[in-house]
Amino acid sequence: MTAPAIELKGISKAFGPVQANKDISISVQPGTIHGIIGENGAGKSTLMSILYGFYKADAGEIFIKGQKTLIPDSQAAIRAGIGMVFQHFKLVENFTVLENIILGAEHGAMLNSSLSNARKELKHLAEEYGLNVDPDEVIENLSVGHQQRVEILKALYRKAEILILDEPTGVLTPAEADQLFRILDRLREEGKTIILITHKLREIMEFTDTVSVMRRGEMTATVKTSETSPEHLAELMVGRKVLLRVDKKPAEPSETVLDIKGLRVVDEAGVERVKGIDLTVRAGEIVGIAGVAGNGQSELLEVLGGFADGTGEITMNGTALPLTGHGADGQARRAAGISHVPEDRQREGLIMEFAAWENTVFGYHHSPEIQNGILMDNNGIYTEAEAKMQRFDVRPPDPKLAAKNFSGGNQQKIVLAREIERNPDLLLIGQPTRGVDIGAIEFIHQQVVNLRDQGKAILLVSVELEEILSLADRVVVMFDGHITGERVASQTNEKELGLLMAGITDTSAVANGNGGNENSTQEVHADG
Amino acid sequence: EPALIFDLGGKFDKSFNEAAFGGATRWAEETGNTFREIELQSEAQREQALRRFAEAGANPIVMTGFAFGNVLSEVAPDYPDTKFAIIDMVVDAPNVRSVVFNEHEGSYLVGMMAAQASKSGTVGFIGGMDIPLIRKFACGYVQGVKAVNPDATVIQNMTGTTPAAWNDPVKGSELTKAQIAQGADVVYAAAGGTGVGVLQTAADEGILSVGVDSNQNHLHSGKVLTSMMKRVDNAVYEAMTAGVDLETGFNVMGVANGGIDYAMDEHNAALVSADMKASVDGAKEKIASGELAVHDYMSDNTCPVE
Amino acid sequence: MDKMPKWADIVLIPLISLFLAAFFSALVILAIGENPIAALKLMVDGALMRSAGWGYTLYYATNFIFTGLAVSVAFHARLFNIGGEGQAMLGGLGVALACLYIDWPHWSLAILGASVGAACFGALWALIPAYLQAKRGSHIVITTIMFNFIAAAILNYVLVELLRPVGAMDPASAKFPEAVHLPTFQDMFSTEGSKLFRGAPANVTFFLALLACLVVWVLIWKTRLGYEIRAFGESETAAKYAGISPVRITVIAMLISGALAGMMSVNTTMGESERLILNSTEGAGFIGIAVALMGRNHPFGVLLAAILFGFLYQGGAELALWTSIPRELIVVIQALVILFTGALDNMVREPLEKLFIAMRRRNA
Amino acid sequence: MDFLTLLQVLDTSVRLATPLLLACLAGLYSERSGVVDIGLEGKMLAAAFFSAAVAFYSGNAWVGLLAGVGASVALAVVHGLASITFRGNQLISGVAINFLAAGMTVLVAQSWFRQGGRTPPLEGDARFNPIELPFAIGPTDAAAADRPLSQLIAEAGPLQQFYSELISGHSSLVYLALLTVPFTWWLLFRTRFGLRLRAVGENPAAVDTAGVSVVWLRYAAVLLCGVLCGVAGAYLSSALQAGFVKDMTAGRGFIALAALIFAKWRPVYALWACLLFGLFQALELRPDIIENVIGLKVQVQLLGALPYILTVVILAGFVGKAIPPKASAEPYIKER
Ligand SMILES: Nc1ncnc2c1ncn2[C@@H]1O[C@H](COP(=O)(O)OP(=O)(O)OP(=O)(O)O)[C@@H](O)[C@H]1O
Ligand SMILES: Nc1ncnc2c1ncn2[C@@H]1O[C@H](COP(=O)(O)OP(=O)(O)OP(=O)(O)O)[C@@H](O)[C@H]1O
Ligand SMILES: [Mg+2]
Ligand SMILES: [Mg+2]
Repeated sequence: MTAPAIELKGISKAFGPVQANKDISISVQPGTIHGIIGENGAGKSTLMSILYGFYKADAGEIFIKGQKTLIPDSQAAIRAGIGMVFQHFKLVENFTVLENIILGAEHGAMLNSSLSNARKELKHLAEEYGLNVDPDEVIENLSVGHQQRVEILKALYRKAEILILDEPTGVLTPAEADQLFRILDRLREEGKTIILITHKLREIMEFTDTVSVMRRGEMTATVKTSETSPEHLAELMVGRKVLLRVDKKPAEPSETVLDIKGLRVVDEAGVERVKGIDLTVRAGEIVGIAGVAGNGQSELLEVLGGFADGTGEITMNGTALPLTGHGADGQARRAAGISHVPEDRQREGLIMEFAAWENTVFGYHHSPEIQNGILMDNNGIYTEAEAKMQRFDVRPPDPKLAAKNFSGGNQQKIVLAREIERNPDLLLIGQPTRGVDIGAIEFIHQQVVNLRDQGKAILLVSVELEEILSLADRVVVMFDGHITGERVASQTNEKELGLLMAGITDTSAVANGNGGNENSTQEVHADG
Repeated sequence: EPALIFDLGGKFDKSFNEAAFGGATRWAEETGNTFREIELQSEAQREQALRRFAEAGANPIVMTGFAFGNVLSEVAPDYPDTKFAIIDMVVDAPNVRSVVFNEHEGSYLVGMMAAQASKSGTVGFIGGMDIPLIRKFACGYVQGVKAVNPDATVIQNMTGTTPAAWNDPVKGSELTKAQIAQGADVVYAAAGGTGVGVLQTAADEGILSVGVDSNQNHLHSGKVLTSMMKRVDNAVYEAMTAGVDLETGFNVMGVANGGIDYAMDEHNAALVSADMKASVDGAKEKIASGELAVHDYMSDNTCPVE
Repeated sequence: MDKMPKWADIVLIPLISLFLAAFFSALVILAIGENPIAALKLMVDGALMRSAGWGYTLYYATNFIFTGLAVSVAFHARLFNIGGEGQAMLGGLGVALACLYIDWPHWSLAILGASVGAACFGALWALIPAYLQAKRGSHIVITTIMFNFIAAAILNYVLVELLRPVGAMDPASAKFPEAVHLPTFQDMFSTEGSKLFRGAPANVTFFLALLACLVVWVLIWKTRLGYEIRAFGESETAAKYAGISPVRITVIAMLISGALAGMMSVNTTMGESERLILNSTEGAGFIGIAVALMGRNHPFGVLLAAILFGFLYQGGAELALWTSIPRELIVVIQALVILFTGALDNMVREPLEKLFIAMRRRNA
Repeated sequence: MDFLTLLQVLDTSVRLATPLLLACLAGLYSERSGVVDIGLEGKMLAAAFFSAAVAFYSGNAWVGLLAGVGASVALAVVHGLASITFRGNQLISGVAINFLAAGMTVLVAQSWFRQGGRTPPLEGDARFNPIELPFAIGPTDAAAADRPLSQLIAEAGPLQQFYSELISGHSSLVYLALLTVPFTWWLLFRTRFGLRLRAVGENPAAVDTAGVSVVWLRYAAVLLCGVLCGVAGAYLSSALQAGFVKDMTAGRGFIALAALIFAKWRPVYALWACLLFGLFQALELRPDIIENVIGLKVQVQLLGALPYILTVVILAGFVGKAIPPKASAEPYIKER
């Protein structure tokens, strides 16, 4: 066996009190694609960033092609032939593609020669790998998929032999993702080594040679892909057997609670994100909205939740809701009986520096029952918070602790406790289990179903198809601001939804199948 | 032990405050005694400085500048055993000596001098803060200029409207350049520390300047025509010499009693011809004898000439 | 888990920063050839060992309480109000107008009226930057700096052209009528036998400042508005989610901040000079930044820090009076305090955090 | 207003715009790298004092300039430590530096010269004296003709007037400041260093992951800023003036900041913005001219406040939006 392309030994890294990587060792053979999976916060990005010299490890050694290599900064990593495409792209938005490519890899002190060199080289790379981008276009005008190409080109321009991709498909349509994997295959054929971080077991099973699983900062296993199964990987990830389906009775929807007609939303940059959609949610049902992130679902929730303006018509229990101005803010929505578990609990749902008890009234701080004359009834809020935290099994059940000091799952429980216990007519719930462990997922799903069974309307947005399929009664798919299809959850599958998510409305080829885990051979070219 | 409080321009403004310092130093050197002093940095310090010195037993306490007027009239009654002397302002209290100067008379003299030295027939005046006191300087100056050359043009500028105008040499310098550009070839600065910039620029640009308060002829030897001397130094010296026996009340210093004069020394000897000196000295005598009355702007807040 | 216990954050770090500032100040005094110990002794004697010294210390402290509270209220909404100086200047105008043009029967009514005038003018001067920040995204730091200059120009114009009595030399308004004279500490605490606080400018406004501390404390930690201000300050996106209008909070927080800054002028203009003068603020608006930073934006901390700065101010004046150390020494000390407690905070914090984490690991 | 008066006003504008321009470009380097600097004022002030003080002792303006630059750079390092190394609040650091300079200059001046916080006046070679360009009418011609310079110029043709009055007769630092504009443009937009500098102000993480040190780039920018502020300060005390007086920068650092926003962080626009603000300052000195031209008395206070008012108007986006570099005022924090 040849020397491994990469070998990490005993890598540890702490961020303050958080131990992100604990004594991690791993080795990757040249010319292979190596997958890394793990829950959110498991330490995957941290590990790769250490390899790329972005973070400094507290302990451990790195060997490249058998040679012990010190990687104190990214310059060293680049010299060692490592390239990385970060989860959040590292591009200068108002520079051109060309300028981004040469940044840090210029030839000489003058720009002119660097630019013309790079232009030639880029043309060459584009031909070789089919990585076409206009070198003179400014990054902010490019689609996410094209921005990712620029990142890959940056690595190739620097002659990377080892390419790290951190969750590259999270922002891509299925078609774009397919194209990406074709490129990765090319690179593997050329003998390059690829490390792929992803949450999608399907991608691991399809494209990788070996796979490592991380959990709570530790490397729990490294296995040959051919010798494992998705169920096994899931178990390795969370540390115990995983229940995939939610236990629930069939829905008994009654009257319409929410009725949306011709809704349009323009974001702050002036881009239209929701392009006229019609949607109803009835009492006693869960409507799930599926779609690749960034196709207008978030904006839809924001308008309903009262923190973005829109145009069109929305009625709630028969009365029209204003879509702009003071009457359309979060306070007005809450008064109208809408509760909202936001997609991003840390940036939206909670004030991280506030204590848990203060967070349990966030958004409802004007409610008369928590006022004491002109002051807030802080003692009452505290007592009630303690009880809420008991009921929702928040750990530790200490209301004085700042929200930032709870784990992701427990933070989510605080938000849920607050929103569900208001007993709303309509619950908006975005990405309810993002970064939440499986035990908490079960609990959260159960709470949502209970609310439905009390006859409440629920609108669920999630990028996890599995979650949509198991929780929702009815599924609506959004693509590019439009609704591309609506299906009954029990009568569709991931494959069909995947096509709808790419904007392809003709799904006859895959409709009514169940499972949807079989490898697809169908080529989809939704984007040019 | 006497005390001396300088106004915001600071002890080394090369003019008003420095003159006061000179008088105090002369007294200290001659008597071998010491005096307390402080340079104010802020308005709120005025009262504090007065009270602290009075409580510490300083007597008399001399202060320079009209801005003390308000504060002194409040503080003086609290310390009836302490004598105060204030320059440039009248404060009516039994233990205060108020010293004011006939600046218009001196300005008249240097105005005559300037008009005679000017080749272009245009002379300039740069004042500090735009207050009646400085207009009094300007008015006297213009009267002097017109007395020699009724057709002469006098360009007048004030540096500003706030105390910062006493200490803005950059602006003084630019104002001088502007006046030079308009043809002025003699400028008179009555602007405290700002005058440093005026005199500097005049010297740089090769025209003549007229100093104020102290004898500023030496600052740019051969380039300062003369200086309007306001003998603040004498006033301070006399107050300190009198000590606790300081005579209180209203005290006017003018050409007649030597409180106001113009400066002649080796630095400007070459610039002032015998004729010029003779005519100015003539006017000086007339003013002293009361034969010539220079209009005082502050008497009615108007000036008969422009 | 927090990186550090709370007491370390709010007591230990400011103390260490203060110590560093004091250390460097001592070096500066040494460098200009004076004795730091003697200087300190002179400052303590002059500022704390006599009742009149306290009278000055508390007079200055009153100013700094108001400006410190002003900075901290804005800072709870994460708005950096550098405009305290300009707001206080215009607050002075409000005081002057209230005192000059209204016939007050008694000082107690006058102080209320003047406070309202000061607060309104100060708030007005904060309103425009606040509105521009909220609606047009103009950076409030830059706009408030600009507004300081514009306020100075306005005050200059008003004093020179409008309020200056005919024939007066200083750019200052007329003296206020006797009826609005505020009781000074001397008036309040002197007895027949002993004259306390003789000549010192401290006056009833100090108690108004204490009241302001209490009100701000209640406002920030006990009311809905305070809750919203703090929530908005911690996270604007979360505030939007909760239906807290960023525009409204930005404007309200700045109005309160401007009003507090403006009220400083009740102390200087009504309590001390008894007429409106140019530059009565004397940089107190900026000192508010240091006071708020040191006081960790808590009214009680602000009170302590304000008294500390009052001491520095009075001590500095004493230094200038009896030694050749210029009063600017205080400006240097103030700069060092801002530098160490504000800008170089992490220099102290990071090693401490590491220390506490290491200690916790060892205990675990 | 006649042509010559116009030239005189413009001449004054150039002189007064020079320190603004130098400080503005200084701020440009710093802010382009993502470090906001409201301490321009303080750095200029420190440089003004130390250059005047050292020029006084050495009798050489260039030695003074070096000292001024040194002082300004020292403060720049403090700002760098606070905002780059310790990732503190850049605004607070700037405020602190302004105070530090305001206090220190007076303290040291008092300790060295005992003249109430000023330096003694500078004479001869201790100052940057005006340069007479070839073919221009200057003081030497005036001396030769034994007539006032203003008369000689008044008699010359318009082109010669333009050349002699406006172009010639400034100190070397004025020409240096003007040359700094194209140099800055070239450095920013034509060199590798400039590309990286601009990038680090937009997205430091991109620079970091491209293998270039964010810390050193930012320090380089902050030091450049220090150097230029140093020159600006030296210009104030030893070219525009002959010596240091307390607070002599008089808000110029803030006007420069305003000009930088007005210029949208571009070097050539910065030139125009500073000339415009210089013109305002020149007009503030000559209210008579405005009165003649527009026939209305304009309050000097209004003229003085005009740059600030204009900046607010621009910031409010009423005259085109000024978008600062994206990462400005954000410390680059990798690990929370
Ligand atoms: N820059 C940082 N500063 C402090 N803590 C960090 C930092 N980056 C990551 N962490 C913490 O380190 C832990 C591991 O984070 P990391 O980003 O490596 O997880 P991940 O496995 O990539 O998760 P995800 O799937 O969400 O991308 C988390 O608890 C996270 O909060
Ligand atoms: N940003 C942070 N600041 C301080 N402490 C943090 C931070 N992020 C995480 N922690 C600490 O690290 C611990 C682990 O957090 P993390 O979110 O990774 O939990 P988890 O193991 O994923 O749990 P869960 O499954 O509930 O999400 C938390 O209990 C918390 O104390
Ligand atoms: Mg990650
Ligand atoms: Mg987690």
